[in-house]
Amino acid sequence: MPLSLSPSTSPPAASNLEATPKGPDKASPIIHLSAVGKRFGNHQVLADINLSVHHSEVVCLIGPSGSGKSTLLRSMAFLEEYDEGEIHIEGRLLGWEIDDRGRRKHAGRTRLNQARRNLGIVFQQFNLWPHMTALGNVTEALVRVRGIKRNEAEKRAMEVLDKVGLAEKAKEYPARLSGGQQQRVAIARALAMEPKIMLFDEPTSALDPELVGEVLAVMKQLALEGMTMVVVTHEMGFAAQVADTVVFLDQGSIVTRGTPSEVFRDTQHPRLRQFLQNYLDRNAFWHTTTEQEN
Amino acid sequence: MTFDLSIITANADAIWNAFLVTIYTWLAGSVLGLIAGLLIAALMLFGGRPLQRLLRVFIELVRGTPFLVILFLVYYGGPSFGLRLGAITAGVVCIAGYSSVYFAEIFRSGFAAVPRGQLEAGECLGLGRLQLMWRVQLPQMLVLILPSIINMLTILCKETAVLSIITVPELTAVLTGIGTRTFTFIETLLVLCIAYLLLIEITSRAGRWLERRVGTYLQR
Amino acid sequence: MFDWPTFLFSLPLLGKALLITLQTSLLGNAIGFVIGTLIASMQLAKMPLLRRLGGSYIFIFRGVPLLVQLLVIYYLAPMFGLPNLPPMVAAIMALSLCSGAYIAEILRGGLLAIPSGQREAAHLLGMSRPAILLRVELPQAVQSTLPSLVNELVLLIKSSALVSVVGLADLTRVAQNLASSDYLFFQHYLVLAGIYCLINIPLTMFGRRLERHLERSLA
Amino acid sequence: MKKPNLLKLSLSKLTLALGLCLAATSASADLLDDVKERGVLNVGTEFHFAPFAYLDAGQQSGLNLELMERVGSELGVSINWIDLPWPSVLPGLEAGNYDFVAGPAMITQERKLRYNFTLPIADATVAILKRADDDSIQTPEDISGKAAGGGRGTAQLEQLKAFAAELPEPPTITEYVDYSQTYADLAAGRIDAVANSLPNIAYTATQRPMFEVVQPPFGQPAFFGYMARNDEESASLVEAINEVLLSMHEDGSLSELQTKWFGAPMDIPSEDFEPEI
Repeated sequence: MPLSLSPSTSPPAASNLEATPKGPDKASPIIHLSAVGKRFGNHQVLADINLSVHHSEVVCLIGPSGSGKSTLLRSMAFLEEYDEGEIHIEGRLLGWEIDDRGRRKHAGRTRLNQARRNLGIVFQQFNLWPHMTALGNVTEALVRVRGIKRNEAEKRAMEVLDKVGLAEKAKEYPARLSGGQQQRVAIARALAMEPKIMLFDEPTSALDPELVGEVLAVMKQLALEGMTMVVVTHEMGFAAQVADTVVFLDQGSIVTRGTPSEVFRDTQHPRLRQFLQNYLDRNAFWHTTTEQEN
Repeated sequence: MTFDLSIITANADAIWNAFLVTIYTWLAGSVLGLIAGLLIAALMLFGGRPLQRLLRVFIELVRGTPFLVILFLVYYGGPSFGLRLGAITAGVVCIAGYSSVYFAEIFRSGFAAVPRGQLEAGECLGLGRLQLMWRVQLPQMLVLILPSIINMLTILCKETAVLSIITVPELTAVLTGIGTRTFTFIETLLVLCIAYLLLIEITSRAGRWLERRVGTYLQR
Repeated sequence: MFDWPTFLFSLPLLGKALLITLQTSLLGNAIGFVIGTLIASMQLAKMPLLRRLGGSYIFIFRGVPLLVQLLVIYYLAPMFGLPNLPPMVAAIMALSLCSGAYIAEILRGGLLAIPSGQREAAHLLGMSRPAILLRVELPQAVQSTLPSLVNELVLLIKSSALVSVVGLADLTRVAQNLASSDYLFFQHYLVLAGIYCLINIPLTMFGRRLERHLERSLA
Repeated sequence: MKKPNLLKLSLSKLTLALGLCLAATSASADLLDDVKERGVLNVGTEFHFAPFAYLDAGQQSGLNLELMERVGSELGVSINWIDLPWPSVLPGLEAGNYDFVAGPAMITQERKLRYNFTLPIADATVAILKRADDDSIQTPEDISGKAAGGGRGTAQLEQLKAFAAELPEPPTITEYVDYSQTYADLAAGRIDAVANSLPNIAYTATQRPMFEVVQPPFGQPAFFGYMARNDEESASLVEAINEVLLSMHEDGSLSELQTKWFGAPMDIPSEDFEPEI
């Protein structure tokens, strides 16, 4: 029986927290961003971002480079500290605490970790640990964080590796795997922790073109199984096929959002049109085919 | 000029003991220096600003001072405020203190060489700072910094010769002593040179072997 | 604790000794650079014999403690036909021979980093091998390894603390003499350490700035 | 690059050194003539050997300077002092780095075979120096089981070792590069006794009341002399200096110098003698 990764069947995480809603609540968003902003010195990287992500929803963030989409995604894991607005995950404020005087201070590490338990993150550069085998990479946090016995953790890790199609590569070190395989191990590493939400930060940008497909296939499979996903991507095809919502960012703000067909087909927004036109020009050799499809 | 190596065999016991003192001061000093260096590097990574500044000043001061002067300060300056170490102990302490700042710099560069993203990935999986340092940073950086550490060890091996000046009965002290007493300067110096060359060659060979062993995971 | 009159009295003596320390280490470094260039080019030569000679030089002078090297030169120099070797000359000789080995290693790295196309281009223009080395390769190697060379100078200034074994009254020897005449060991050695730091720390910082500058210009 | 072959390299180093030994050439002229021609007598010594040669607030000072000044004026040359750690002084003489050693060094049978000594200039019998407040040492034998120190490569140290071996519980002996360091460690309490020639420690005790000489001396009667290389070129130099010393014996200036530096004139041989040690 294949391991199910849909959030509805994963064990409720952090059940001791009073604010955690019990069981899936399709009505309320699992991630909620309100008026989120961030600046580096004088440069406003993010401005007034409002966004909700619901259970089993797949949200794709697109936009030109430097538009702040990666920063936004990293803020959702508090890898970047947002300094305005609030991000709530499952109803709990992420990364910050409000003290008695109503001032914002850093949440303690345990609190941050509790919030992050819901999240699995996949990075552009894979960020596998090169001195551990694929299996070791997946097992490490199960043993050290979850406190699962090593042989049990390895059994679970093998199931997840099998799911991403890499069971036979379990004993290999990352340096001996292709980029696509490494990224699939990275996905397995995140999945093994049974997150409710998967965040992908340009997961295919560092890959040779012919290796992109195998990673996207795994992601599609996840989406089909009902995983809640936020994906920063340049793969418009993937966004068009898989996303429930596409969000277009430019210069740190959300310019427009909607279903793929709303965004890709019907948009009247000039900056988005410009962005998509550039994108199509870059891939001009199959330009005509896409137009026919359209 | 006569060349008479019998003086070496005649004093074999004394020379062997001196050799052991050299090895002891070198290795004990280096191991303590490695531990202290790791501690300094970790404190500079996790400690607050004031602590970082303080350690920075300590590192610069030690790096700016000749090893001989540090020896003089500790061994002859120490008693003026009650620090009365024996010569061998003082030698070990000085080698440890002197090397700790160099090892700290090596460790620091090692920590920095592990890509930030690998730590972020670990953080997101809930691994703690210490767990990450122990399981992710240290094993990787040990491979990266092994050549620097071996190099530093060979430098320290040579620095032990300076301990002869504060009466530590190590190789240089004993052999030059024998040379002056028996007027066999050339023979004793030649043996001295060969002994150090041997020690250093063995160290760097062991280092290269170790590098090959621990670096297996990097091989494609 | 700190005896100011003694300190003020010792300053002119230490000042004179400082000049000797600087003279020895700077000259030692300069001559060491010439030796280093020679050895580095030997190591990169085609002839196996030259390569092996260069390698042996580095092996010996990096493998034997400077203190022992100083003793060897001091005792054996007359066999090179150099009797009555003044202490200053003996000290500079030892420091330059030793630093030559380290500088050779540094320069070798710098020379290896130069694309071979440049040598081929210069060769086609008819330049001789020494001319290529001096006019084309060395300037680039020096530029790219300048931070390491500055670091080597700092190490040499520190190493020069040992030259008193060949009879040179350098900074360390003078401080030692002062300390043994008034027993204010800690004070004199502290001042001594302070003087070395005053020279070495700015030099180190200069080296680091060069390094950053270099990284930026290469990036 | 080829890995350096350890054995080959060590061998090549050995051959290098041996080749150098063979290439050694010796100067052939007469040393006294040489010295007079250049007008400078190069003298090696160690300025940590009060009251013969020491540094008084950075200034070179001591009996050696005054005595050699007289020698210099009689020979018509100036004296150039070269200050070295004692273990380097004798090798430096042999290597030809200077003409003469005004250590002074204790005249021993072994050294007499190796070097050309001048007439004695002072008594060199070895005794013990201790801290004045240390009541546990009253006779030289009391250093049994304690910590003692001496100068590396000195005849005084050899005497101490010979004496220590006779004691019921031999003291631990530390070897120092110079005697200043032994006095420093005696003051710091790392060692309990310093073995050195009586003139040295008597002078040190008058300069530093924290020290005290343990009477009587434990060593054999011995004398200090200066030395040159034991070769034909140096013979005339030693002869010339001996003449100066003899004239100083006669005009009483040697006794004057001894009184000035040691507090009393010393009874020393004015002709060649056979050392007892």
